[in-house]
Amino acid sequence: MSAHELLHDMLLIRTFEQHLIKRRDHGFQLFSSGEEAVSVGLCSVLNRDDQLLCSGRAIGPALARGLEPGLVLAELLGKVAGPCRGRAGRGHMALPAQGFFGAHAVVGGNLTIAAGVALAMQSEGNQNLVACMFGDGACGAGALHETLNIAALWHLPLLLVCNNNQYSVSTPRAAALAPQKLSDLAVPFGMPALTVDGMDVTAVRDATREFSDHIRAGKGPAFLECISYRFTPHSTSARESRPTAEIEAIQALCPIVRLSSQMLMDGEISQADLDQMKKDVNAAVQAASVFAEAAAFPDPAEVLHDIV
Amino acid sequence: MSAHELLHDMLLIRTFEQHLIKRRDHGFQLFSSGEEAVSVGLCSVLNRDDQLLCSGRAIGPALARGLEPGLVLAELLGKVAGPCRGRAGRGHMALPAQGFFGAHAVVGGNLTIAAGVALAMQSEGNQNLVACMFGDGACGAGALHETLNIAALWHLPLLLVCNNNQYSVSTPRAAALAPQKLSDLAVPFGMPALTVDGMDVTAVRDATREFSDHIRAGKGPAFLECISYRFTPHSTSARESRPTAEIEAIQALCPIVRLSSQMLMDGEISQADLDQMKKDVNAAVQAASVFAEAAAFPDPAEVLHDIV
Amino acid sequence: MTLSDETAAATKIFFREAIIRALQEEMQADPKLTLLGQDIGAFGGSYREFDGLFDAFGAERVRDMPVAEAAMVGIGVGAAAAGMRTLVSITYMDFLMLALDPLVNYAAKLRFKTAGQLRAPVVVKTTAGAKGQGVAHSQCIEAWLMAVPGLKVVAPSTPADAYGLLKTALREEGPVVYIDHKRLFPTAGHVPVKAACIPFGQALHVRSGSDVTLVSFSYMMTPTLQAAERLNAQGVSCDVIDLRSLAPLDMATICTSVKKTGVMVTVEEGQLTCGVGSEISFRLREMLDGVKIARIGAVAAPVSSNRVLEAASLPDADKIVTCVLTLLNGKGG
Amino acid sequence: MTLSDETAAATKIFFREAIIRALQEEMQADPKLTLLGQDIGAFGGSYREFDGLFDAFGAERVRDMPVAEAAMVGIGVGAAAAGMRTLVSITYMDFLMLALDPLVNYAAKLRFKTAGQLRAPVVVKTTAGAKGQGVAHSQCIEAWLMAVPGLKVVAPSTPADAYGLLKTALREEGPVVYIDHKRLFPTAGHVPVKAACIPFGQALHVRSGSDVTLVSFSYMMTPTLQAAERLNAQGVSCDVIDLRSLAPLDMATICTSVKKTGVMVTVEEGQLTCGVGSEISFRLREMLDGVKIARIGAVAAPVSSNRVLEAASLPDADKIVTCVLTLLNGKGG
Ligand SMILES: Cc1ncc(C[n+]2csc(CCOP(=O)(O)OP(=O)(O)O)c2C)c(N)n1
Ligand SMILES: Cc1ncc(C[n+]2csc(CCOP(=O)(O)OP(=O)(O)O)c2C)c(N)n1
Ligand SMILES: [Mg+2]
Ligand SMILES: [Mg+2]
Repeated sequence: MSAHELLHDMLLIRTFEQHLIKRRDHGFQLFSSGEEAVSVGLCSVLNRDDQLLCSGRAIGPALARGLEPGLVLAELLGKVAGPCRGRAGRGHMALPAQGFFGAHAVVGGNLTIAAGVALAMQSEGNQNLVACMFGDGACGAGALHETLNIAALWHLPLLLVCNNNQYSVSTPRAAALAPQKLSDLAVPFGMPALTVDGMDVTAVRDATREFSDHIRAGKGPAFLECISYRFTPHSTSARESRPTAEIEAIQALCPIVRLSSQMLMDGEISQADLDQMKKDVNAAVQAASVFAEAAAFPDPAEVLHDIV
Repeated sequence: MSAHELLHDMLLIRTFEQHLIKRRDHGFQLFSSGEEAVSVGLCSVLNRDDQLLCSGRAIGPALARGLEPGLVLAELLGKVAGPCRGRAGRGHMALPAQGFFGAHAVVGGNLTIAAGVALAMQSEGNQNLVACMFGDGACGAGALHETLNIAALWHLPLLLVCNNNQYSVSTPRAAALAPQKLSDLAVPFGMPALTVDGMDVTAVRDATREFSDHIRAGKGPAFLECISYRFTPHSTSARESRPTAEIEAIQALCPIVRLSSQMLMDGEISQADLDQMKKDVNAAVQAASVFAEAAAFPDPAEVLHDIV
Repeated sequence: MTLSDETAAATKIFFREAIIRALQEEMQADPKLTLLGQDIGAFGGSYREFDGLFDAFGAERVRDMPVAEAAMVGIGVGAAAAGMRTLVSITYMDFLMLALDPLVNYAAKLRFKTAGQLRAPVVVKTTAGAKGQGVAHSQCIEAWLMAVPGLKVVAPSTPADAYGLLKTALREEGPVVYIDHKRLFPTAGHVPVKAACIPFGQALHVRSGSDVTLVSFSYMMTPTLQAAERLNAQGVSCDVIDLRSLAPLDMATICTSVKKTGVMVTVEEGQLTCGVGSEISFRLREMLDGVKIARIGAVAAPVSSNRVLEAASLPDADKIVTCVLTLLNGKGG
Repeated sequence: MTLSDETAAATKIFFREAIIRALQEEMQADPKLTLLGQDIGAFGGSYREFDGLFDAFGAERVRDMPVAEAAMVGIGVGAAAAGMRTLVSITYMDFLMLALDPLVNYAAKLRFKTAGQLRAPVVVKTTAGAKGQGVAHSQCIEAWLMAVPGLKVVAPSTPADAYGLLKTALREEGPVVYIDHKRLFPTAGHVPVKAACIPFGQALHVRSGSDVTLVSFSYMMTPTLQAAERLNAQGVSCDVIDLRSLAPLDMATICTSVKKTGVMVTVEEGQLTCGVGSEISFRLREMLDGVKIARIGAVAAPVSSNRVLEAASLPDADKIVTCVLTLLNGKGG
């Protein structure tokens, strides 16, 4: 994926969320703003037949995976035009036919599921892989340990991507997790593990590529920790608990500004092209909004569909 | 604890189990024969006010902790003279007043409980510690990860002792656990971790002492892996699944023979004293048997006692 | 809000404040009481129901924990068994599923299996019910817990009961599951100024009527009372009982009421199958003959975050009214 | 035992052999079916109910797993959702508590939450009940599972039903919990020689009588049938129903029987509170008036490994006989 595409995808996530936060009808949301480089860097390396699973912080991952913004928005607003007919919403969105096996709002809950999906892929004997994104918070959960162990034992084609945004709700990572680096957690299991700058989309992409080569070669799982920063509170309804100084400081790390300035400096993009990209992205989000708004809410009778 | 005492305690466990296996009235049991050095080495360093927790393989730990053989036998036979009035049996025996907080037959289930006991000790501000024995099998469980992390974060006075007897029922440790050494599992959490020869009681004792000094100094938890071998099948009712050659080979590693030959060689004990020790231990087990047999089964009405 | 004003009989406070007050008083009274939970420290809890406690009692007694529900409960139980007293906050009841091993396989059986040598005075405080958070953040599994020998289970519907039941829970000798409901935190109500516990196992008779007995608990008391009001306007007089305590269950109060009305409708937010309503119905039929009975609960579906589907899946005043009228008019239960 | 002998109508085999046969046939028919469990490989399972499968299908399809129940179920569910078909063996139902998060919070809701895009054709096979193994190896929590929308739950009492229900479970499109009982493995019974599935939701009418309907399932069928025999000798004629399937529940068969007898006693090994018996009773009262009902189950205590206490806590033929006679003689239910 080119730098242009990386930039575009990050911009799309940011713009989408900036649109969403202005609406009144979304209930509440968990945003990926600030953390775009992690999803986008990761997804830039995924193939069509790979699968991505993620936590309840799913907007970035879903859009990075290439889901239509209109579909995503419809799902978040609870409309039947969403891939899950609006019943999954923020925490459980999925479109497996397009490689997005789905979000799961139980912290750490998607880890063992992802290992299972990886087992299914392995048994098919192709070179696809499963990527599972989870937060630093999920690293306190026993499910990570069980997954690391079995994935390593069975050489599962599983890429574990810890999006370490420094907090679990209000709890700083250091107050919740003893290891110095979270990637250290994978070391005893003998799998490759790396910590990279999650605000640098090319660093995430390059590390993902290295690990995806390893995994596709049948050498088993790998663990990638991406150090990132969320720009907004835990959710749109949660109180901000971080010191103002800290929030101000992290704005300077914006992965979009970082990539675009670099590209401008390197002459990889002109200011005019950048402005045009922003306009295009805005238009795409506008179109998504029109699409989602036109879609219907489910009929109450649907509550009994698709249960057993 | 002197070498004599170590030898005596290991002999007691072996003799006790040899007595028990001949009985018909014990239901079934999980034996510690072959693994005596782990419990005895560990308990030789524990103080009166420390607490020990263990898995369902509890006979070795209970006797090593100094529980009266008669009480232990009564409990295993389901008699009211047992410390739990015969209702805990093999898997759940406890005598907390004597530092044996208890067995728990859920594999890995006592790990988080032990951390809680350690928290209580820490809050009392004394220098006591909690030791928790568990098997290699328990190392696959997420509870270990959660416990390691929180114990490390909070500097809990917790000694985690993995009695790695190479098998979880029929499953060889290497088929169940990816790490090269199980003590590696503790390394990411920044706590001291060591793997020792669990058939060498003095090695276990010395490592325990080192870690107990560390813990009592308020420096937080430690992890000790003891490589051991069980001499009998998983339980008295389980099929033996190990190759005969393997079973024969491990008999040569007997921790009791090892210590006693060393002591004989070093002149630390005479053959006559050794024979006398064996007689004494036999007599103790005999007395335990008489005591336990004389004791009564509970009244059926007791089923409703001590519930809420 | 002047909690210290001893002259007034009651003060009006929010549900979440009632929780804070109970915790504050009990923590003051018992220096061994320690709180464990996610984001309950400086942050004050997801629903601010721990606000101020961290400042008052410090990081040792109000402990933030990692996302590790099994260890949270296991540690809370172990510490309690070893002489402390703990409250473990599990933000959503759905995640209690991650911690049922230490709670059910260990804590609930500890007193029994050690023949009374050990007990675990731990309170697991959690929240049940739907509020737009979807399939894994909305469940009500109190019926599972009621069935576990060794556990006590309470679920208040008002600030006064939250306060009084939580205080009692914190003085119990064994494990208690104390259940809040997400929609209750912002509600307000009068709480006695004088400190007082509310004993477990005593349902509250909250409205008098003669035609039908409505039995409910927790947030479902809201639609139940709304339904009673509407039914009253239609000439149906409702006796309304708030269970408050699910284990032990106060069948005597229910029985007294149904003796009078001859008709009972139970209302719960959880699943009907093997639920609270079926249990109460069975026990009642062992006490009284010829009672008309119906039960109301969630439809047999996951609870979506989708507001249309969420509403469709849960009991509300309309459904209660319809059910009562059908029962009274039909030959019924 | 000649499983291949197609001429005989039925062969007598052990319960554990019936399981093996079902697995063998389904694994042959569906190359995607994979078994996951502890010690199910070369060892053949704790009760030898997997004997021979490892040799027949190899380590890839009969996978030994570490002691990690949450991951066992999570991986089984994920693999099933991604196109495999899996059976996960959880040796004791008590340890299913460690795996309720992937089972209940994920698998049971997967079809619903993805609007049918994903389903998890996974069978969680486990064993319930007491056999001298104590407080954490004896529990029956099937009532919890029955209450979960999206789960199916079956519990056979004979080799034939084990065989037929397990085969059906392995063809279902969503998660199924299949429950054995430890005391059933060594029992023997006739199993049809011809391969055949048994549909879920169909109870079996196993004994005809006119005075009382006994409803039970799993191992409790043994004391129930003993009681029926003894009651018969005392002039009380019992209609006996084996539920086999708990979700869905076959109320029609129960109702037909109770229409005839007017009296129902349910027998389960688990806790009575919010149990199978109370659920059946409630549904029955919605269908029939004036039925006398009693329920039998464990006393409200943990199940000790102590044989005196274990026996004291569980239902047996004596208790069933007494309960039936009391119900018939008293004004009852
Ligand atoms: C098992 C579980 N426990 C608690 C929660 C409540 N919760 C929702 S998001 C969250 C924070 C998780 O932090 P992290 O994994 O770092 O992800 P982030 O929100 O930072 O992306 C918590 C605790 C949950 N959803 N699941
Ligand atoms: C959570 C759980 N899963 C499965 C079991 C069944 N089980 C009993 S003992 C045992 C083996 C455990 O192996 P290990 O921890 O190495 O201890 P060892 O028996 O070797 O002493 C197993 C799997 C259990 N008791 N608990
Ligand atoms: Mg985070
Ligand atoms: Mg072992």
